[in-house]
Amino acid sequence: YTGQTLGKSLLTVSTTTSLFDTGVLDTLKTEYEASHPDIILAFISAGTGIAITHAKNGDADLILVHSPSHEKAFMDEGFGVNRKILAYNFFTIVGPSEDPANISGVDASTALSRIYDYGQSLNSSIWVTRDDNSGTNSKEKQLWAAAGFDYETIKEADWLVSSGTGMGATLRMATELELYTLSDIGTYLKFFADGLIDLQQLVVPSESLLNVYSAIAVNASRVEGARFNLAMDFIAWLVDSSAQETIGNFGLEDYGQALFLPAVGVIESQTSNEIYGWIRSYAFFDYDGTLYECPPPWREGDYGLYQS
Amino acid sequence: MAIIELVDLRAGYDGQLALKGVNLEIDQGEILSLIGPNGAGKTTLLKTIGGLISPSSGSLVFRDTDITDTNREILRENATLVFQNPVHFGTTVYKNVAYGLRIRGVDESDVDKRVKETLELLGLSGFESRNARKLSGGEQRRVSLARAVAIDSSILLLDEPGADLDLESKRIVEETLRSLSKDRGTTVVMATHDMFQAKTLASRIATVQDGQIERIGRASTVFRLELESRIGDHPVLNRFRAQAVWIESDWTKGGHLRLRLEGGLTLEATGHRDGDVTIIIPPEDIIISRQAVLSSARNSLKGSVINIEASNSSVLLTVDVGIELVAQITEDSLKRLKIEKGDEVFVTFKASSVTVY
Amino acid sequence: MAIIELVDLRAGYDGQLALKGVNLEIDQGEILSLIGPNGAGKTTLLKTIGGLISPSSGSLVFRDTDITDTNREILRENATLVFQNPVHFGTTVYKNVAYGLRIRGVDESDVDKRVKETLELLGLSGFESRNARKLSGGEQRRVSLARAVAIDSSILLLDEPGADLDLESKRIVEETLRSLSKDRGTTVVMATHDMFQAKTLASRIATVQDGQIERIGRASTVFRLELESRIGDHPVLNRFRAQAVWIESDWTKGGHLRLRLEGGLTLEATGHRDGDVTIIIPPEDIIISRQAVLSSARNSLKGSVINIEASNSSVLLTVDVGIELVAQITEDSLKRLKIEKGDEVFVTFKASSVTVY
Amino acid sequence: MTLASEIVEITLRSLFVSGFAAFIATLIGLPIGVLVGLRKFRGRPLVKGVFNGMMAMPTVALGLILYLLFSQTGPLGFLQLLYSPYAIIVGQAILVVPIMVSITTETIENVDPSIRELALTLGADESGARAAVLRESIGGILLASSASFSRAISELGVALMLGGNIVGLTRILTTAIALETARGEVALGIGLAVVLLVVMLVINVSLRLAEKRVRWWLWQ
Amino acid sequence: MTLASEIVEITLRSLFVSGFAAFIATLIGLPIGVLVGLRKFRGRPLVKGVFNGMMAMPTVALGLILYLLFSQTGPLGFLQLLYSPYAIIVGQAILVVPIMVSITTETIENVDPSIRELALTLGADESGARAAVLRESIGGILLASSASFSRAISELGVALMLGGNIVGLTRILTTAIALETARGEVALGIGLAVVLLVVMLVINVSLRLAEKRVRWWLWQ
Ligand SMILES: Nc1ncnc2c1ncn2[C@@H]1O[C@H](COP(=O)(O)OP(=O)(O)OP(=O)(O)O)[C@@H](O)[C@H]1O
Ligand SMILES: Nc1ncnc2c1ncn2[C@@H]1O[C@H](COP(=O)(O)OP(=O)(O)OP(=O)(O)O)[C@@H](O)[C@H]1O
Ligand SMILES: [Mg+2]
Ligand SMILES: [Mg+2]
Repeated sequence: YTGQTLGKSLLTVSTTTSLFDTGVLDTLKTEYEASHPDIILAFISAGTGIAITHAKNGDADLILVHSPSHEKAFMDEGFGVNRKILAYNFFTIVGPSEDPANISGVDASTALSRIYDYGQSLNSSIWVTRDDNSGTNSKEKQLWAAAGFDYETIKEADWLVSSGTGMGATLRMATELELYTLSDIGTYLKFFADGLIDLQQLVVPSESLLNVYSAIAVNASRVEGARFNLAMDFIAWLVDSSAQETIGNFGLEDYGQALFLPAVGVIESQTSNEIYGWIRSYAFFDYDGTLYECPPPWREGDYGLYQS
Repeated sequence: MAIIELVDLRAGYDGQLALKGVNLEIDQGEILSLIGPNGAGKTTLLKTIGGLISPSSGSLVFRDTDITDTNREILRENATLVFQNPVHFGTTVYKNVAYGLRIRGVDESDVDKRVKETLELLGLSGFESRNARKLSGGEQRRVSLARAVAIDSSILLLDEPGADLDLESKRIVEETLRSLSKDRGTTVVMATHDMFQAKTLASRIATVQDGQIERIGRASTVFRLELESRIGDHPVLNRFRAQAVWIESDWTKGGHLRLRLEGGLTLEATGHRDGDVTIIIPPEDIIISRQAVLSSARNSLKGSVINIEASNSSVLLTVDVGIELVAQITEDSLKRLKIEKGDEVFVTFKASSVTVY
Repeated sequence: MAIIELVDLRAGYDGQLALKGVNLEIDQGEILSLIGPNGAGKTTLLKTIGGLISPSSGSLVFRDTDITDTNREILRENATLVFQNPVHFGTTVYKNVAYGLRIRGVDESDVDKRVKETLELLGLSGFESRNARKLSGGEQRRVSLARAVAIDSSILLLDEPGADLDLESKRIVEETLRSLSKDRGTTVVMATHDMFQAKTLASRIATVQDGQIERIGRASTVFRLELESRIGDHPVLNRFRAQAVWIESDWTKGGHLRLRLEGGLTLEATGHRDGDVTIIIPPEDIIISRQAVLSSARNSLKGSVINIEASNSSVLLTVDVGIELVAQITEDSLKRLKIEKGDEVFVTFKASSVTVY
Repeated sequence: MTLASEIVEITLRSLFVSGFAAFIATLIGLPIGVLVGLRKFRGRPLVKGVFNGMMAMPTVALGLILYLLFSQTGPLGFLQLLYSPYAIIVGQAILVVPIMVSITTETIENVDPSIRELALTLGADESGARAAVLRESIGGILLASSASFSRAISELGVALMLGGNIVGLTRILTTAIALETARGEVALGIGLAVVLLVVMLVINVSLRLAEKRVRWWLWQ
Repeated sequence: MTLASEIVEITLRSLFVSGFAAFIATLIGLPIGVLVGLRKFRGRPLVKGVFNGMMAMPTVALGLILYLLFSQTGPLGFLQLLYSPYAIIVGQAILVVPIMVSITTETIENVDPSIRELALTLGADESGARAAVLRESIGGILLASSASFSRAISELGVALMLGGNIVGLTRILTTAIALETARGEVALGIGLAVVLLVVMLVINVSLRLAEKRVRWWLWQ
């Protein structure tokens, strides 16, 4: 129990708390270690900011995150290569079942507008924001912007509570104080299924609520000591259909709903499926006017990951 | 009137009895000395009287109220103990001495007066703002005494009040105790190993032995009994039983006794006694002469030498004068007087040489 | 040979000097008593000699090595101090006494032997496994003494070794100290308020006063000087200067002196003195008679009564016998002898009544 | 609101909340510590061991348990304490009571038992005697309070779970540090920690420098 | 691996890591505490105040600072300690040294100064005298160690940041509790906390029950 690695290689994966806390990574770890007995997968979970710092500092070989803007910056600075989108799901706006702002069944932008209006007419709180620069928080900012509000301005409003804490705690707070909030689907379903929260999913999934998870290998030529080969091996394994299936099945049994939807197939097929389009416009990066899952300059070695 | 009464009192530490059935009545206003060997139980007894140790059986009565089990705080309020080892609050001498007064809600100005007075009395003026724990041994003892005396409680319990004190301080303490007892009716109980102090200060003495009171009574009586029990079968020279008659006469305030010994012999001594007594005449105080002397010495007897025994540096002469008296003289004197066994001689000694107890 | 030498030594607490220039030589194997009032500096002096307080100036020499500033551990190894207030390690009596031996690396079997021996000596057999802090005051004092004595260090420093002890224990301690000094050459320095102990035990006495050694010397000398300085201008009765000649004679081991007083008068006394001395003859030891007496009393002088003064319970008679002697007799005796001013009388007192110092 | 004024606000709230918690813990823990320290009863080692062991309470779990109690649906929901500074105060107080009790007990035990007897024989009643013993152990009591205060102000789990790190209401130094760290604002996080430490150092050094005066004052 | 055997493993790791940390803290803190407690020097209140204040170190920030030191690119990166139990040990040891020093100092200060003099006059050298003083204060030293151990085993920030909560390698009780709590596994989280508390209670109660024997043994 003193944690000897016993000659095995340690592959360190830096990830965000909300992803790690769903437990999907533990399932993947078990499978991967079973087929790679000489590897120990170590997931280090932290807020998105720190998770990326870990990678920059050479303390991780790979990052698993869900914040395209952060990812782009990370790769822009040369720290990451070979980005691969692995899965997606939808954020959801949840709130009290009485639904005082009457947002049930509308899309995200409308919902936020109604919440804004309702909030302005009220002296008490109605919305809780995590305000921690996490992937979820980044998404929330986009949503407010899309609905026509400046996040930094409404943050000062009386009807908005800033929780500054993790998703689970924020959901709890929303339950206790009867607030609306934006949640990733994984945490919400878990807490809801366990009866820890009493909030309803109120809006319909839509493009604006899309949440995309990707893996990025740490650039060994920029960050000394990064185990690039091991990282690429793991990414290749994640892309593989069996791992994708595992991701797709995770949570089905417990929550009657998948927490993650496999993305690799969607991107490969490049169908005119509207999901592909949503992913493309939300999580692809622009390079020379073209959108790439991973723009060519940020690719390292040939692992057959990309079609274009 | 007994202010404290102990009946078959037992007390101890962790189930180990240190007092094994003490019976004791302490009178209001008396000074009682407790003497006895180390570990006899003196301190334990004082602490029990002071309400700091609870008796395990027996009864403890304070002013007609039985407080064996309950209300021990009555004892703590009325009796103040000065510990065998000085202990102080970690503050100044002044505040240590003021503590008991302040707790009793005495007016601050009266506190100040009383504290200053008491410190003055015990030679501690100028020590007011010193840290009570950073003093010499004797100074600390005096602070302990001052702290207790300042309170003016009705019972003062003292454990070795003379230890560590210089002679002057000891005298002051003894005088203070005497005047407290006489003028204010304070009851004083003290444990001491200083026999002289025990004798001169106390109205009564109790000997404590193995957790019990062995003897109690007036100093002279107790010391006599003690002496007798100690001496056991060792012979003490010139010890006799006698009938004392106290001769009242104007001229003597020191007291003048006539002693009638067995066989009708009469001797004179100083003191205030009546009845059965024991006397001792120190051999070295006896003068031997060939002729009768009319002298200031009140006792002059004729007898015959029945034994001459030379010890290292002197000679012991046994003279039968009705009783067998032993006199100690130098060998030189023996030669000069040419005394031999069977000779008639006179023995002379002063009334003040006779110890009566 | 001086084992310890202090030259103009100063030491104190928090910058406040308690020793203000002490000069003292302590000889190997002697017993030196420190006497003096509370707060004089006795404890401070003992602690300084024991290496527990560092001198602020002056010098401190141990066996010809100056260790004022350095190597104070030499003192701690060679000198053992018994504190004025008993302190113990929170463990058994046995382990307390064994501590010093174990620290010195003594064999465990020897430790056992020595500890048992010492406990036996001090009447503590059976106390081995008792908690040293849960003992009576005197028992604790004895543990302190045992702990020091067990070590057999070359200097023993004792602060009030007699306090709290019963008479028997006190006697044992004194005998132990005497034999350590005599048989093992242990140097003993002790502070005491017990003048009797100081006098009978010590080869020399030093009086400490206000942080300095005031007087040092043989017991009798120091006590005489003390007495004189105390008495100041109060008259002491029958005090005279004399020339003492020690008369060597086989028969006396106690010592026999011839004293020549001013005016050619000769008296006899006991003791071992030569040269200039002061003598005191207690008035109550003098017998007055009308006729000369040939008696065992070695001093018999003729003179004339030059004054008669009645005090409360007795009469003081001044007789000119060459010197003016005052005798104390009862008024009754005065009447019986019919003595009046101008009468011729004989004064008689034993050699042992003359105090020579 | 400027960053500086926000930091001041958060710092003051931290001091208030944890100071209050330490104060409550002192009110509760001191008497318990004095009793356990002074009374000789069977099972005392057990009681001491229990309080010692309780010092290991993990704050996350304590926060969770109290959350379940204070939640709307919980047995104490009616108190409406959740997400208020008072919830944090209650939680932190509970967290540090064992520290307060443990250090107080040890300190009181080390006071010469004669001090109690001295006070009693000079006429103090039981509570007066206890006060006398307490006065002697002021250094240890200061330490107990300081350790409790420190533990409270440096804990995160309870504050996060019961307070919720709500800006302007329950955000205190540690929750702010955690948030900035999560945000990747490393410098700000460390800066806040420095603020916390500096404030605590100033308070503790002042306390120790004032100790003598406190002692003196206690004897007024 | 079953849940039970996993809990056992995590618990043992917690005990090992925090026990080791407390041990190191004792090695470092005890001598400092003894020195500060015994020596009378100018500025002692300052030193005491500083150690008292350092007890308020927030673990998140300490974890962050140490992370920056131990990170590959940090000045101590070459030690390769990050994400190993040893990193947690170092971090926790640093965290609890001030507690160890503070309690030890206070305890040593309360020992009758005559004890030191007694040891010296009986022939002990300086270190022997210090040992004698230490022996007298065994209760306080036990408390200092126990409080340090408790603080270490109940902290989260350092373990999370330096250990990374890696299953089978650095997951300890508090990181597991935090994870389960975040995952909404309330029962499991509380269950783990109960395990932690029960283990610590058992250890501390045994320690207190053994105190007398320890005292006795120290005097062998
Ligand atoms: N704190 C204690 N715990 C256990 N036993 C004790 C304690 N104090 C004293 N004793 C024991 O109780 C008995 C009586 O002790 P006490 O102190 O009353 O004696 P003392 O007559 O005062 O003796 P001393 O003349 O030595 O002061 C002794 O056998 C002693 O060993
Ligand atoms: N710890 C201390 N701190 C400060 N001053 C002290 C301390 N101990 C003693 N003193 C002072 O130093 C002086 C000498 O004290 P010391 O203890 O040497 O006297 P002593 O001759 O042993 O007296 P005693 O006969 O009362 O034991 C006194 O004025 C005393 O008040
Ligand atoms: Mg006693
Ligand atoms: Mg002294």
